[in-house]
Amino acid sequence: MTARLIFLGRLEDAAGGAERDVTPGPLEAVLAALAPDLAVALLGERVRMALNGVLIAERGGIVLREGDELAFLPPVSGG
Amino acid sequence: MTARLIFLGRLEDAAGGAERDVTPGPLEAVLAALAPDLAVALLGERVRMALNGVLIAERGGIVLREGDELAFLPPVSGG
Amino acid sequence: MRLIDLPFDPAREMAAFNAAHAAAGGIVSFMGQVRGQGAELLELRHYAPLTLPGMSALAQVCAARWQLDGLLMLHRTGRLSPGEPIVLVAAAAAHRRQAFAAADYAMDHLKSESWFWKRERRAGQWHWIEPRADDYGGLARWV
Amino acid sequence: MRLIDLPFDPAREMAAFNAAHAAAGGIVSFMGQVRGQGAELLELRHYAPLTLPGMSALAQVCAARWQLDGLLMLHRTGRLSPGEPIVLVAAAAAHRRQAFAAADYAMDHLKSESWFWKRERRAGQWHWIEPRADDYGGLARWV
Repeated sequence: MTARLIFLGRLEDAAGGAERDVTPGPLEAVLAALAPDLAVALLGERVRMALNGVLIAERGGIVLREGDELAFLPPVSGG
Repeated sequence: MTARLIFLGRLEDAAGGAERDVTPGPLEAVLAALAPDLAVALLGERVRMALNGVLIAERGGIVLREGDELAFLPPVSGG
Repeated sequence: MRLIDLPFDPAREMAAFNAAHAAAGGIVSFMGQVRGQGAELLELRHYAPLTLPGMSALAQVCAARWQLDGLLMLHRTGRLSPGEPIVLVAAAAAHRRQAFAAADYAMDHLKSESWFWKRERRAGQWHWIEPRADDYGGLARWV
Repeated sequence: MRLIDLPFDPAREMAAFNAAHAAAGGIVSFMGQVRGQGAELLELRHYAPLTLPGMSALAQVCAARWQLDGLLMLHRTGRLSPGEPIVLVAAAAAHRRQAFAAADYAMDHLKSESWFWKRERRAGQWHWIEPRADDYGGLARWV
């Protein structure tokens, strides 16, 4: 039973890797299980999220289920 | 003893050729020797003139000398 | 509209695009390439589930906003050396103004709204590149 | 900056221009070609004592107005068939905005201030092409 977090751009450095498998559940619980510095970086104001490839407009109420992929997207630096 | 008139764009059709040798002298006299329709076309408001490759700012007082080349330039239609 | 992870030849791409649009009045292209400035390598990362749909959406906006005969968007991913092409955008249209505007718009939005992250290696160390203020400034022109 | 009286290959010209400016951040190009629209042939006439100095002056203005690594202006003269390239303008610069603006400006001024007259043959008859109102409209943007 796992869900997957994806870390883009500089968040990959903060997380020490491009992805991480986590136990499914409410996003708050998933983040609470991470290192505090990483959790703070992931919740940065300019970091957006995509759940299974779909951008999320609201951060509240996200619950990760088995097989879900949640990506954290810092500001892009373009072409 | 000749000077040369050069006709660009649609003025070539009006003149029946791309150039014509004329007797040197004041521009008024040179134009008066042409067909009236052609003289009117050459003096059109949007027609500019170049004397020996240099654009002329003022129309008054032009006197063609031997070997001079006077070009009549209608509005260009560009690239 | 393509993402490619190997070097490409902009002149060859343009030759194909030109040949496909011989009836268009004008074709505007932009080619961006890796500037040297001391970096040894540039790496372009992207998030596939967003990148291609994002570029498709941008192409659709361009097609709706201008009268185009064709639009090409080509973007490199992976690791690039100085001088290598990163991006090629080309717009073919009956009217020059439309082709210029579409290519300009596509580049402004590719630069600042597409899902690419860049890092560069200098003296053996990788550094992420933050977005520049003037990337956002470009967008304000189109509102 | 060249006038040529024989067909040219824009892709090959761009390959050479790109190769000469591998250190530039971006290269914008415009290629204009003969549209069909029923004409069999297009003829481009010019007045040599004015054409080349005029294009040189335009290139100097562009070089003074924008920070460019290079500027290419190539214009056909003579008789052209539909689909043949007429004009190629390319600007290389460190900054994309500069390259776009210089290429756009060069085209606006080539179109309306350079010494070219066009006529086209339709059904065996030659007709001179008058300048279009929007050629002048383009210039007003740069004042």
